[in-house]
Amino acid sequence: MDPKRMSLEEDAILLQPIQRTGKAFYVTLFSLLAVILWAAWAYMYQYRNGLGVTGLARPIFWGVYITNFVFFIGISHAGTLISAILRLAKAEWRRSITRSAEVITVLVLFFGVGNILMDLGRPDRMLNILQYPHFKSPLLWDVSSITVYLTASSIYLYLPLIPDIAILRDHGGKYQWLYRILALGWKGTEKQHHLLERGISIMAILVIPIAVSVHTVVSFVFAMTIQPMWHTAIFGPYFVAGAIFSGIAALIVAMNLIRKVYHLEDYLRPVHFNNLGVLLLVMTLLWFYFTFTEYLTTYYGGEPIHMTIFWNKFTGRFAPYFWGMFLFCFVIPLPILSFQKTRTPYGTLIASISVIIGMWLERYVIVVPTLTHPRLPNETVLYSPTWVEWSVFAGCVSFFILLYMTFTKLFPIVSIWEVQEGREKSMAEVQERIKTYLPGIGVE
Amino acid sequence: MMHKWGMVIDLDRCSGCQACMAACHAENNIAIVGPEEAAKGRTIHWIELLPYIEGEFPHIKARLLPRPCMHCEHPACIKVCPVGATYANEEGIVGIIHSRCIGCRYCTTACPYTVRSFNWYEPRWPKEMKGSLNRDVSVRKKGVVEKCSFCHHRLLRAREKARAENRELLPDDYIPACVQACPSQAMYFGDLNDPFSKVSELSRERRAFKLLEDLGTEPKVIYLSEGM
Amino acid sequence: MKFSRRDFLKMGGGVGVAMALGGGFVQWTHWPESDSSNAPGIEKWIPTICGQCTGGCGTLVRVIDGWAVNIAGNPLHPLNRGTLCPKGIAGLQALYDPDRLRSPLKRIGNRGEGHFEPISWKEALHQVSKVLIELREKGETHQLVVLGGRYRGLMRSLWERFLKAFGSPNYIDNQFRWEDPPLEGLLLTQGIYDLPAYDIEKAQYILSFGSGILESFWSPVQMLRGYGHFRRGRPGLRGRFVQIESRLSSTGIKADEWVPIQPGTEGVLALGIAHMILKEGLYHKAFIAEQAFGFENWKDSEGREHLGFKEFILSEYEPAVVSKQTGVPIDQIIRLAREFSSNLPSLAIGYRDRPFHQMAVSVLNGLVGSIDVPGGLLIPRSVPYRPFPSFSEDTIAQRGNSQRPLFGRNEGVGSPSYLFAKNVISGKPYKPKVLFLYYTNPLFSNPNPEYFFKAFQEIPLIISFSPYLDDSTKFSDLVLPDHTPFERWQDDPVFLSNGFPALGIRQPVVSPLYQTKATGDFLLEIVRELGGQIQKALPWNEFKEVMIYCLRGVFEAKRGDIFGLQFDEAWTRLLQRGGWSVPTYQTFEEFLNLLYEKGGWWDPVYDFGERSRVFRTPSNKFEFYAQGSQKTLFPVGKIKDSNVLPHAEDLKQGETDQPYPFTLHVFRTISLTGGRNANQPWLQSMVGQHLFERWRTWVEINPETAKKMSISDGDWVWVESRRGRIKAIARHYKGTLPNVVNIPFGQGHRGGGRWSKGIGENPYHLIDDHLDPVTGFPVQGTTKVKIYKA
Amino acid sequence: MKSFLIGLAIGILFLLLLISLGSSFRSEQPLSFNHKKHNDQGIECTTCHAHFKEQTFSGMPALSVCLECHKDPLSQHPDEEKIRQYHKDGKEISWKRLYQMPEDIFFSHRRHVGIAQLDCRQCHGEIGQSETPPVKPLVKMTMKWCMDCHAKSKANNDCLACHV
Repeated sequence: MDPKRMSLEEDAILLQPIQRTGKAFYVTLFSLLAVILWAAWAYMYQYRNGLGVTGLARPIFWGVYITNFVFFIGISHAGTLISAILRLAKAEWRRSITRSAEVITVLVLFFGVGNILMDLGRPDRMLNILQYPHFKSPLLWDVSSITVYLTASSIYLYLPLIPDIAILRDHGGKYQWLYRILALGWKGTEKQHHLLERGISIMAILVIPIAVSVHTVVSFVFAMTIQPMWHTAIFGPYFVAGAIFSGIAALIVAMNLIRKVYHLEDYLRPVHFNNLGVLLLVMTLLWFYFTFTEYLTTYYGGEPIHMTIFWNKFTGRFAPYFWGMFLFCFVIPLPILSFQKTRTPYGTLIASISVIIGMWLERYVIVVPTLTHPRLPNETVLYSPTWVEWSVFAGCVSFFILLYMTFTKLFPIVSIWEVQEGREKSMAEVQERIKTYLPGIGVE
Repeated sequence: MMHKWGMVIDLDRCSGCQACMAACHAENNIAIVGPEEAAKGRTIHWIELLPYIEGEFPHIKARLLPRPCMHCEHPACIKVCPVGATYANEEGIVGIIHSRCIGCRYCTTACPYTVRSFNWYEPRWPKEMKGSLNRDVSVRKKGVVEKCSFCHHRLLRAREKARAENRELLPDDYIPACVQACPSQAMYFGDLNDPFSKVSELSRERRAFKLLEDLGTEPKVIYLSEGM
Repeated sequence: MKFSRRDFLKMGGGVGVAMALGGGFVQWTHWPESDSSNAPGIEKWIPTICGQCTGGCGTLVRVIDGWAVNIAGNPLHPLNRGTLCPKGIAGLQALYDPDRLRSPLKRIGNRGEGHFEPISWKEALHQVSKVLIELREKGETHQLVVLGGRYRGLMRSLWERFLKAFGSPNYIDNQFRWEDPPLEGLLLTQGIYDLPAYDIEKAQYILSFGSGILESFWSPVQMLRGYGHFRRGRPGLRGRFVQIESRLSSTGIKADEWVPIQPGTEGVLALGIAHMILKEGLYHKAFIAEQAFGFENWKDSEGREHLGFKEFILSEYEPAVVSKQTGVPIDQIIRLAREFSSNLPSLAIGYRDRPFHQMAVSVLNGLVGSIDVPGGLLIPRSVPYRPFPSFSEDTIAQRGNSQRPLFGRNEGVGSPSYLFAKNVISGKPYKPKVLFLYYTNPLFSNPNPEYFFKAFQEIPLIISFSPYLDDSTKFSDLVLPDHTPFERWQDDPVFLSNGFPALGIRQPVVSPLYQTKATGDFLLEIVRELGGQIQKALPWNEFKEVMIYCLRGVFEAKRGDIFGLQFDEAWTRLLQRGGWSVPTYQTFEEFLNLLYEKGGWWDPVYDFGERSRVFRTPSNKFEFYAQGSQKTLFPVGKIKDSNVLPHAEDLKQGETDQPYPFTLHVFRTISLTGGRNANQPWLQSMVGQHLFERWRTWVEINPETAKKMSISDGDWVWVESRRGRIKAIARHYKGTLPNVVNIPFGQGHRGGGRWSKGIGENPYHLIDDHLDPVTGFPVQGTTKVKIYKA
Repeated sequence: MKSFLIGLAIGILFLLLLISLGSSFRSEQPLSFNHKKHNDQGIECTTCHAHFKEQTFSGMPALSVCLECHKDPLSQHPDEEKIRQYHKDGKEISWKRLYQMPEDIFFSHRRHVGIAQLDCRQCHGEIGQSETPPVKPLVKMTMKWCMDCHAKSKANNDCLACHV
C-alpha cells in the first residue's frame, strides 16, 4: 500500500490538528505553562531548602511524591498493555484508539520516574544509583524494569507511527525535516509492511510481561518490606489490576477530550466507549475483589499491629480517604458501567474521572497510614501535604497534558494507516477469519 | 575471632532519665530542631526513650524503653538501599555512609523499629556553638538519613589507642556515649562473640528479650525485662 | 562561512545566554556547605563540677583548642562515678548558649521592657559601689537585700559575711521547691533543717509519697545511680519501690506499683499506714524504746499529761477514714503498711507538702527504725571548712544588722521569700532600696510569681548577676553577668546518698567567652571599694583565695582523701580512728593540686550513732511529738497536742468547686527540672518523652474526662484558674486522675533566649494566693482550674 | 539563529572550561616557605609539624617554633621579616592547610605514621623538596587512591573504618 496512493479525503480530519492550530490551543498551552513554571519554582524551592518544605516527617517518610509515583506508573498501563492485548486479540475496534493509549504510557512514565527523583533528599547524587547500584533493593528493580518498559513502549509507540509520519512527510507542511528523519525512509512497500507488522506483533507480545512486571515491581517496593499491611503477596496482582484499572480510566478521559476537541466523533464512537466501559467494569469488579480479599485477610488475621492500621483506615483518621477511595473506585463507577444505557462516552467519562481520583486515593491510603503507625510507639504526626507537593503534582499533570497536546499537534492521534488498513484489508481478513470458525458465512 | 558488638539494656535498672538521649546528641552532632519543626515530627534522636502505656486508669501498665538502633543481624534497612549507602560491617555494626546516601528514605520506611531519621533541612548551629561540635563525627548535610552508629568513631579511636600502646583492645576501651552516661548503669556494651563478656552473660539471662523478636531481624540490642 | 557583524552580535548573545544560564545553574545547584569547623586539635579532659542543677556531679570536660567539646561524668567523683543526667550533658549548651549576656548591662527604657545598653565593668563597679556607699552614708544599709537561690558552698558564706560587714540582716533565701525532700518533716522530728541523705542503695523497700525521686530530686544522678543499685546491684536482692502520687510520673512508671491518690493527701495516707503499723504492732520496738520521744502518752516537767503519737493515730486514722480521704482502697493501705514494716530497711520519702503531712511521712521512717541505719535516712556530716577569720562590725553595720529582717520571723524556717515579698509590697517594716539577685529567678520559678512582680516594682534598684537574660533579670536595672559554671572557680560541698561528705572543685575549663565576671570576684572588688571594716572582714582579692583559705580546714582535718576509687569503708574508719590515716598528699600545695587534678575530696566514712548529730530536738530523740516546733512554729501561746503530732491538715480546696472542677498539679520532668535549662535545645527536644511532647507546654487530662468534655488528644485548650489562664495542648494521659490536670513546669519564659522565650506557658502563673502558714510557701495541689477548648 | 546557536555552544564550552579550572583547589601561604632549605639543614618534619606521631593531625608550625631560629635575621629573604612581624603583632602565622579531608572522614596521622610507619612522602609527595610552597596537594587524594593503598597494605577497607 503506497501512502502516496492513499486517498486522504476520507481521513483528512485526522491531519487537521497538525495543520491548523486555533486560539484555544494557545490559551491552554499558556495556562499549562504557567502551572508548570509555578511547579518548577516550587520544586526549586524544595531543592534549595530541603524536603522540610513538604509535609513529610518521621515516621511518615513517604507521602504525595511516592503516591504520585505509583499513580503515574499505574496510569501508564493504559496504553501499552491495553493496546497490546487488543492487538493480539485482533480486536478490530482497537484501530482508532491504540495510538492515544500508547502515548499516555510513554509520556506518563516520565512523571512516575520524575516523582521519585523529586522525592530524593539528595537529587544531586541521583547518579549514585547507576554508579553504586545495589540490586537487592526493590527500588533498583524498579529502575531496571521501568527503563525497559519505557524503551519497549517507546518502540511500541514509534513503530506504528512510522507510516503515519511518512504520510506527514509526503503531505508537506511544517517540520518536514523532523518527519523526514523519523519516517526512516518508509515507502510503504510490502516488505516494509511485513517487517513493520512483525515488529509490532513482537513488541506487543514483549510489552505485556514487561508491563506486568513493572507494576508488580512497583508493588514490591512496599511488599518487600516487613511493614504491616505492606508485606503481602497480593500486592503484585493488586497493583497490576489497579494499574490497568486507572489506565483504562485515563484512556477514556483522554479519548473523550480528543473526540471533543478535534471533532473525531466518527473515529471514536460510542461503541469504543462502550467496549472500554465493559473493560473498566471488569476491572472495577476485579479491583473490588482484590481490595476485599486484602482487607478481609487482614481483618480475619487480626494481628494487632495490622488492625491498628486497619481501623485507622476504616474508622480512624484515614477513614475519609479510605471511604473516598471506595466511593470513587467502586460505588460511583459500578452502576454507570453496569448498564449499556449509561456506558456512553459521557457516562464512561464520569466513571473514569471518578476512578482516577479513587485510584490516587488508593495509593495514598496504601502509603501513608502504614507509615503513620509504625510498630513501636511513636509520636503522633499528622501528614498533610504542603503547597509544594500539591504544586508539583499539579505541575506534573499539567506537563503531561501539555506533552500530550503537543504530540497531537505533531502526529496524528488516531493511527491513519491502521484505520485505512482496517477499512480496506481487514474487512477481507475478518471475513477470512470468520470463515475459519463459523459455518455458512462468506460462502458467496 | 571477629568482634560482634552488642548492647544490653537492663530495664529494671533504667530509670527513664534520658541521659542516653542527651549524651547521644552531644556525641554525634545531632541537629538542633526547633519548636516549629519538632511539632511536625522532625526531631532527630538516635536513641529515644519510648513509652508503652497500656491499660485503663487506674490499672495501668506502663514501661519506658530506650531504643537505639538495633544493629540487627538481618536488618531490613540494608537490603532496600538502592545505592548501598547503608550496610553491616564485619563486626555487625550497621553503618551509613552519609556521603553516598541519596535520601530516598526507603531504609527509614523499611526499618520496623523506626530508628532512622532524615535531615529535612540543612542542620545549622548558631555560630557560638559551632566550635563545640564533636570533631570525631561528621556533621550531616541536608537530605540524608542518619541513625545510631554505636558510636563507631569511638571504636576507631580506641583501636588506634590500643595499637599505639601495643596491646589488645580491652572490653572497656570502647563504649558508646549513651552507655557511658547512663546514671543508673542500665546499659552494657561489649562483644557478643565473647561468651564471657558481660553482655554475653546478660544476654543469656532469663529476663533477656529482644524487640519485635518474631520479625527475625535478630537485634544486637538485648533488653532485660523489669521485675524479678 | 562568512560572519557578518550581525552574526557576531548574535553569537555574542548566544555566549551571553550560555554564561548566564550556566552561571545561574551553578549558583542554583550550589549545595550550601554545612558550616562546622571540625578542625582537629589536642584534647584535654578537665575535671570540674556541673552547674546545671544543685546536684553537684563531677564532670570531665573535653576541651579541644579552647572549646569545650563534650562532657562526661568524672569517674572519680563518688557522687556520679562517671555518669551524668541529661541536664549535665546539656551543660555544653548552657556554656555556649548563643543568648548569653556578653557584658554588664544598664537598663534603658522602662523596666521589664528588656532594653539594655552595655556598660564596662569599671562603670558597673563604680555604679554599684556608689549606691552602696550612699546606703552606708545614710545609715540605710539594712535596705540592701540579697535574694539568693539554689547554690551551695562558700558563695553563700561570702554573701552572708558581706551583708554582716555591710550592715544588712537581709539575706533572703529563695530555695524552696515543692519537689525537695520533706525538710519541715525532718525539722519536726529530728530538729534538723537541712537535706538528709537517703541510703537507697542499701534500702529494701521505698515508699515514695509524691516524691519524684527519679525526676526532680535535688541531686538526680546520685538518686538514679542509687536506684540502679537498689534494683539490680545486689545479687539476689531486688529492692521494691512503690510510688504514691496523683499523677503517673516517670518515677511512678518505674515503680513496682503506682498508687493513685487524691492530690495533697499523701500525708494522710502515711497516717493511715502508720495506724496499721501501730495496730498490728509492726513497728521497730527497740528504736521506739531507745530513741523516740512522744510515742506513748507522756508527762511534761510541769506534770501535764500529753497525748502520745500512738494513741492519737490509733484513734484518728482508721484505714476507712483515710481511704475515704485519699481514694486508696483499705486493703491496699493494709498491704502497704505490712510491706513497709516487714521489708527492712525501708524508706519513706515525701515532698515539701504541708508541714505536718511531711511529718507524717517522716515518722514512718521512725516507726520502722530507719533513722541513722544503713538503708535508712542518714544525717551527713559537713565538709570541714576553715571558718572565716573573726572581725568586728563597725557602728553603721551594727545599726543596720539590728534592724528587723524583712522576712520577719521563724529563724529561717520555711520559705522567707514570700514573706519578704509581702513585706515589700506592704512597705512594713521598711522598703528595701537595693536588691541583689543571685542564682534566683523568682519571676519565673516561684509559684505565683505575681507576688514578686509586685514586690519588685517597689524596689528602686534591682541588680541581677545572672549570665542569662531570664525573667527576673529582664526586670532588673543593672545586670552584672556572672561567669557560667564552666568558666569560674567554685567549691561544691555535697554529700552522698550513704552520708559521706564530698567536696567538688569547680574550675574554669575554658577562658571566659564574654565580658562576664564571677560574682564572687566582683563582690570582693566592691568590698575593696567600700574599704574599712568591710574589707577587713573579707580580706581577699578574688573568690579563689576565699576557697583556698577555707580549704585549709579540709586539709588539716586529717580525714578523708582526694577522690579515688571506691574503698572499703570499715578499713578507712579503722585507719582514721587509729590516727593512721595517710592521705595521698603531704603538703597543702600538693593537696590543692590533687584537688584540681582529680576533681575533689571526700571522706568515705559515715559515723553511725552520733545522737547529737542526728537528733537535734529538745529531747535529743526522734520526736513523734514535735516539741521543737513549739519554739519554731508556734512561738506564742499554748497549743493543742494534736497540733504538733502528725495530723491531716485542712485541705483548703477552694470555696466552690463548680466553676473550677479540676485540681491543678504542677510537675517537673527531668529535662526541665529547673527553670535554668529551658534555653537548651537538647533538653527541649525531650521534655515530655512519655507523651513525645517537646518544646511546648501540654496539659494532661484523663482520657475519659477529656472525652466527656469532647476535648481530643492534641487540641489547644485554655486552663483557667482564679488567677489567670494559659493556653496549652491537651494530651490524653491515662496516668491522670479524673479530677486532676497536670501541667509541667519549665516552659513559658518571658525573658530567656531564642529557645525558651515565648515557648510554652508557665503554670505557676495559675497558682492561688494561698500560702501555707508555717512554710510561708504556696501549697501544691490546692489550685483549682477549669478547662475549655481554645 | 544559527550564529546564536554557535555562540551558545562556544559559551557552554567556555563555561565548562572555567568550571573545570575553578574546581582545582588553590591556596597561597602567608609567607613563601622553603621546605627544601629547612630539610637540607637536617630539620625533621616533626620539628614543625609536631603532632603527627601522637595525634590524629600533624599540626602547622607554631610561631614559637619558627622564632627559635628566626628570632634574629638568619637570611636575606624578605619573607623572614614577616615572622618577626607576626611575633610583634602577637599573632600566629595563618598557614593554609593544603590537605583537607572531607568532613565525614576520620583520618588519623598517628595511625598512618605512628603505627603503620608510613613515609610522609606516601601522601605528601616530595613536599620536602619544594622550594616554594605548593599551591595544591602534590598527591591527589581520592577515595580510590586511599582504598588501593589500603588493599595493597592489607589495611581495613571497611567503609566505617574511615567514614564517620
